[in-house]
Amino acid sequence: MDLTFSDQEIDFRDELRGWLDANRPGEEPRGDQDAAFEFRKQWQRSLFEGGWAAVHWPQEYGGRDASLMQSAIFFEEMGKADAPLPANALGLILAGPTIMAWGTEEQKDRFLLPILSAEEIWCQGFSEPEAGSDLAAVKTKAVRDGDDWVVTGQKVWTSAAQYSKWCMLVVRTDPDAAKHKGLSYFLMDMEQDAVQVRPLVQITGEAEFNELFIEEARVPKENVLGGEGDGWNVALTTLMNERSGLGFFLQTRLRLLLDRLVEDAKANGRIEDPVVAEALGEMHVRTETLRFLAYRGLSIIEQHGQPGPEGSLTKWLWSETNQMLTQLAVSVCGPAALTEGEAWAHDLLRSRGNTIEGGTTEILKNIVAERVLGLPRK
Amino acid sequence: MDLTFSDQEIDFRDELRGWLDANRPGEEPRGDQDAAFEFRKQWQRSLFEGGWAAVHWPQEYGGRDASLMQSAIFFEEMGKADAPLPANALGLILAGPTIMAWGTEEQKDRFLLPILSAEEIWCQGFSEPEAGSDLAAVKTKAVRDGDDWVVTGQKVWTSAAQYSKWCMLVVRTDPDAAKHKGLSYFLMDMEQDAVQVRPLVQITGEAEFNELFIEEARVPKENVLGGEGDGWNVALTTLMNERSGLGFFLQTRLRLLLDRLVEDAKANGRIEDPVVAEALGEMHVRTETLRFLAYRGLSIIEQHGQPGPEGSLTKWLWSETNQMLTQLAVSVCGPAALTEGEAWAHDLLRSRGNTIEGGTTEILKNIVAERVLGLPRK
Amino acid sequence: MRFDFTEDQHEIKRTAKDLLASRSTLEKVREAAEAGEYDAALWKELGELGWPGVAIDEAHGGGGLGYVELAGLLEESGYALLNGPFLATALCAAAISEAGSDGQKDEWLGRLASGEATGAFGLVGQVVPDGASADVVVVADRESGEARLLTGQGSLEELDSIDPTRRYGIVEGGLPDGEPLPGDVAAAIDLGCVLTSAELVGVCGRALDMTVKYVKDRKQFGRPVGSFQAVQHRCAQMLLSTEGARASTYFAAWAADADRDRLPEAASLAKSAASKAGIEVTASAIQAHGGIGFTWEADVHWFYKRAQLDAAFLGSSAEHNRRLTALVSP
Amino acid sequence: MRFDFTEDQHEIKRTAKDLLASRSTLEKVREAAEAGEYDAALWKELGELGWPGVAIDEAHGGGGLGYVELAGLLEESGYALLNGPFLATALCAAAISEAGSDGQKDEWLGRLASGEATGAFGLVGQVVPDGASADVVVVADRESGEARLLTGQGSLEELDSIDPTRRYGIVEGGLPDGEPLPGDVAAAIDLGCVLTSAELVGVCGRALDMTVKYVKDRKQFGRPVGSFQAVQHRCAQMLLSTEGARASTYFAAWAADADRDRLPEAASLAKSAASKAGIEVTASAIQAHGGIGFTWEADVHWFYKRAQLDAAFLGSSAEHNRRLTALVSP
Repeated sequence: MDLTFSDQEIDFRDELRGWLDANRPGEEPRGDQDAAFEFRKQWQRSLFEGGWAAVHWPQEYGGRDASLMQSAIFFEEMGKADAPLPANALGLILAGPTIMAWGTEEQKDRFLLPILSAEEIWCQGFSEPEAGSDLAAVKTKAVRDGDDWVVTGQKVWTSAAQYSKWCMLVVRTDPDAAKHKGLSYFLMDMEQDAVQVRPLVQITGEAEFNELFIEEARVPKENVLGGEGDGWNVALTTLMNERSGLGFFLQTRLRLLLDRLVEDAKANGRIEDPVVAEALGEMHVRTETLRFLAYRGLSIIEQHGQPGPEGSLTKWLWSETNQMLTQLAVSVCGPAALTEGEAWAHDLLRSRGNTIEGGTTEILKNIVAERVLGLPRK
Repeated sequence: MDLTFSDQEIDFRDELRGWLDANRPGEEPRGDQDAAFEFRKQWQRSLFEGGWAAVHWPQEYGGRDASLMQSAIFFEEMGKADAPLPANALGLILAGPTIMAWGTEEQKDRFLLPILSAEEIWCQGFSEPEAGSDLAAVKTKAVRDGDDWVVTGQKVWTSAAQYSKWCMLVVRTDPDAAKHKGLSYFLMDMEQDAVQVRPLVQITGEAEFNELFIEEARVPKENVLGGEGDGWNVALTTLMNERSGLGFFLQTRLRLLLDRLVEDAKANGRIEDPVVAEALGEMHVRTETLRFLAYRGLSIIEQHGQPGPEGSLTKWLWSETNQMLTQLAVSVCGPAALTEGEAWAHDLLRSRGNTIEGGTTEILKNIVAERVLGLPRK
Repeated sequence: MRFDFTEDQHEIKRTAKDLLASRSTLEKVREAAEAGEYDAALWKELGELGWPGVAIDEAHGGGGLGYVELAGLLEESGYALLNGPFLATALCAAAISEAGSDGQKDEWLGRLASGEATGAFGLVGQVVPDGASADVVVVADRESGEARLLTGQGSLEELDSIDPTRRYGIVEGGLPDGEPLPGDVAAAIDLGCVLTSAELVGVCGRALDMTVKYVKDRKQFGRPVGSFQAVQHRCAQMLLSTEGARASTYFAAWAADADRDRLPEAASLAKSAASKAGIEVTASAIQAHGGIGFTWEADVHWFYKRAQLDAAFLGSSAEHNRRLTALVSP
Repeated sequence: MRFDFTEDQHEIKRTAKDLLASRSTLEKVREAAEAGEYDAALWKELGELGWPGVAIDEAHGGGGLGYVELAGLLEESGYALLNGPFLATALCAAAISEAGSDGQKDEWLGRLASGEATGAFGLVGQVVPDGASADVVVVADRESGEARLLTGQGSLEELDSIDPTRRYGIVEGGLPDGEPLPGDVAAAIDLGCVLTSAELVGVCGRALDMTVKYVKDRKQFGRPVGSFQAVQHRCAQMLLSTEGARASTYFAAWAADADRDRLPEAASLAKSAASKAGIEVTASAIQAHGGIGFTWEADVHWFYKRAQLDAAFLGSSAEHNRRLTALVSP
């Protein structure tokens, strides 16, 4: 057991800190989504120029071959520096690694660099209104027409779609095959009239997500990733990457949020109330436990080559804790936490999505029970 | 809305209080189960002689034709007086009403009076080791032999079996019929060698329950209740009576327990700790809510003839609250609540059974979801 | 004992439900929220029907009924998220009835009863429903037992809360200048707790109904979402919380009418149960709706936001829990 | 960073698990509990293997390893509900190592390391594991930072607790007469928290394993109980609680060896997480076992009872939560 960073990890962290000191992102514009996105695009360009855009990518594609632990350190430092996520997060975290795993040489040459440089933004077209978390129920269909596929259907929960050049699209190419067979994975050009993006306003009033209406969009056959009918397996590669490293970013943000709440409680004296003190202490335990679980999860993979149970627990614990913490803020901060536009009020509302987005807590618990504990499916 | 008792209800209560004042049960012997049962038998005889053994029974069978509300008052007053349950509680609450509903005149004549007078104690043979809460999975079987049925099988969770003369027994009389068909309801004489009783020691060290090993026991055909194959429906009558009124007894006991905890917290000063004060307040809310739900449930039945949702909620709320309250006692009372033989320690352990016995909380929630809210079965 | 409305009381409540189902639909609530103003015609109609004055005595132009009837109406207005300042006006009328001088009663109760004037009621330092738009506001201080009556719209600063279906105000600093109310301020606050609890019960009831309907219809993995045991148990818990809050609130409303000695305890029991239920049930409703529940388009978030404001108003569940212990252990 | 045991540490833990699986089965634990005494032969064997002294320095006859290794052994002894005074002796040795005088170390550490003497450690006013039967007891007072060393069996009064698998004592009144310990008493208490947390992690791990096995085998309504979503989610929650407690405890054990500045926070993090997990996971195990889980015959109740005692020992989850807030806000 050694919970200090190795020399190599410290070197990595110090280099990153040095770069961050010299290249602060500044303050993200609030309230104007387009400006915020442009800001995050500039931030990614800056990371790209410094060689920090995708530390977990192989060097040959512009990454740093970072270990899992270095990747974690990267996101932790970004969180601590209060840096935004890069604009093309989905491209860097999901599309890139999936293309590396399944793409032809031509596809890698074509797509990877513009992902890294934020020249081409990516979005993810998996969820559908009727299918929800159930990928096997995807209804968006594609029929072959010469060298193209012609795609018709609807997608939902696609973040950054309005800014995206490309979409990772799961479609049904064989209506007769069994449910999770018959799917293919397309790289769809968003810049065509056949693709309409409608923002999906959420309960905070913001629109992080969109609906996608696809009416006979064309995808040339060279933009199929993996083979025809391989969609399920390619999509699993994407999903497996979904939370890698990012968890550290969220955990670090949660820690900062708790620190802020403790400061607020000190400032208004509520920390003197033992009931508040106990609740804050409980949040402290949950937040640190989350960090320990996340690091331990990485160590287990590094040591044993196989993930332990930790990885499937962190998103669940994070989302639940974030909800508890923002609710606690209402009793600590009073009216301010219920005032539109205040950070606590926004975070309270936004946190309700945490147990839904990226796999509902119910689904996560099913996965833990069946895949980690080996309980029988029905 | 009128939450005062009617004159009739007050008369009933005052008469009962008067009788209770003159006929205190005294202190129940602790630690000696046989002595405690004998004590409860004496108590029932005393109730019987006063005409209070089964207030909810019709007058013709020795009851008082009590309304639901009077019945509730009866149990509430018993709880407040710290009186024990009568020894033959299962006979009074379950067997009696089931026999009244399904029995022949001969059966009523034969069985009802000795139930009331505690001359013949009853137990309930529904659960089986493999079947648990699932009555349709009953395996104990009976085959016809002349005028008798010959019964073989095993039952479990039968309380008071060692003191019982009779058992309400659900058996399978037709192995070929569908699962919940093919059952019959027997009144089985326990005083035969073919019936062996083995006490089931629980985690408190006490043995309230027993296993029943039945090896070719004989039940004459006149002791079938309802018709052959009617077992499912007869058993439902029993189950519907299971918690009638008794809930008020449990609720009242819970209230007394909370009062005791508040007294303990005052005595040792822990009530000054705001964390303790808040937790005690929460218990106060849960305990009173339980009482309101129970009374409201009765009112709804009295007014509308149909039960509302309340009846299926009270046992769940009671069991959960009792567990929370006894756990809270550990932090309020310290070592004493973890000392063998102390009341709090006993109650802590005993409370773990509350969410299992008489229908697990999981089953109760299923029932609420499907029968009360009308959610689809799978 | 009859722990249920009388036939007349049921009838009032049923009529209210029907009226609001057609006149204050969620579409209209949404329009009003997005536009930032109430439906004046509906308010006029409710005034004519006597809603704001149902518990005000007849001598002051009210209906002369009780808090049980008012609680029934407020439950329905919570269920509908009624597009109008009904709760606030009812709270203000209750406070003046309870704690006001004869002059204050004469001046205000009749106008509040008819809906000609709107009112509001709240505590120092806290957010006050419809506090910025009311014609008359009563501000109380639980600690000192004092209260002041402020007249004229805008006597409180407006607060733009997360619940845009209602106009909130805020009392900053200590007790504001205004006419003192000479009567029982503690009772006025307790009545406020009871009436707010009634609204919360309605909010919970609607969130539950919407959820049950949704999970029956919505299919995933080839079967209705409501057939999954996790969803079933979630809904069952929502019912338990809602029914518990309802029973406690009805008890408290009855105590307000008929057993004033038990009002302090009853008010805290109700507000504790209803505040907790409000937060939990509406959050659960969002979760059971899945992604849809997190959208502005689905209506379930209005109930969550209202519950957050109501739960904090006049004391959270935790605060009332402590008060209950203090009441039994003075 | 390596947030996992080294190969050597894994090996120690695995060997311990195998040994206890054959030498301290639940049948034997049950026999000892019902008879009221430990397995002396097993204790002798553990002494020869160097378990009690694994973290005692070599100069005092110990193994010279660290608290990480000791925590690994204690996790396994919790998993097995080890039939012997291992936790208590380890706690006492840690307290003397940390806070004892040179003379106290010379007198006791070697004998504790070999198992020749048994020890115990606890706080004033509280229940002390194996406190009544130990040859040497250290009693500490968190408030004053003082501690006393008491020698001779029976120096504490025996307490017949709900957990008959262990002999408990109780410190009544204030700090007893005895030799003062001159060193860092606060650190001794923190180490106690870490080591008790390790035992609790083992208790949780076993309760979870027993439950998973049971719900896979047991059928109801025609299918394995473990295929019901409510049972699945319960088991998932048990895993989350257990793994969270484990990660926090490993961190704290590492801090005890390698980062003493963080020990106070780490000890409270571990004890808070492990106490809460212990109570919840073992109660959940009983519930998931249904009626069987409520019987004396099933073994799951031993874990529930141990968890109750361990959770209260050296401070409950709530107490450590408050301490954590006090640490960040002095």
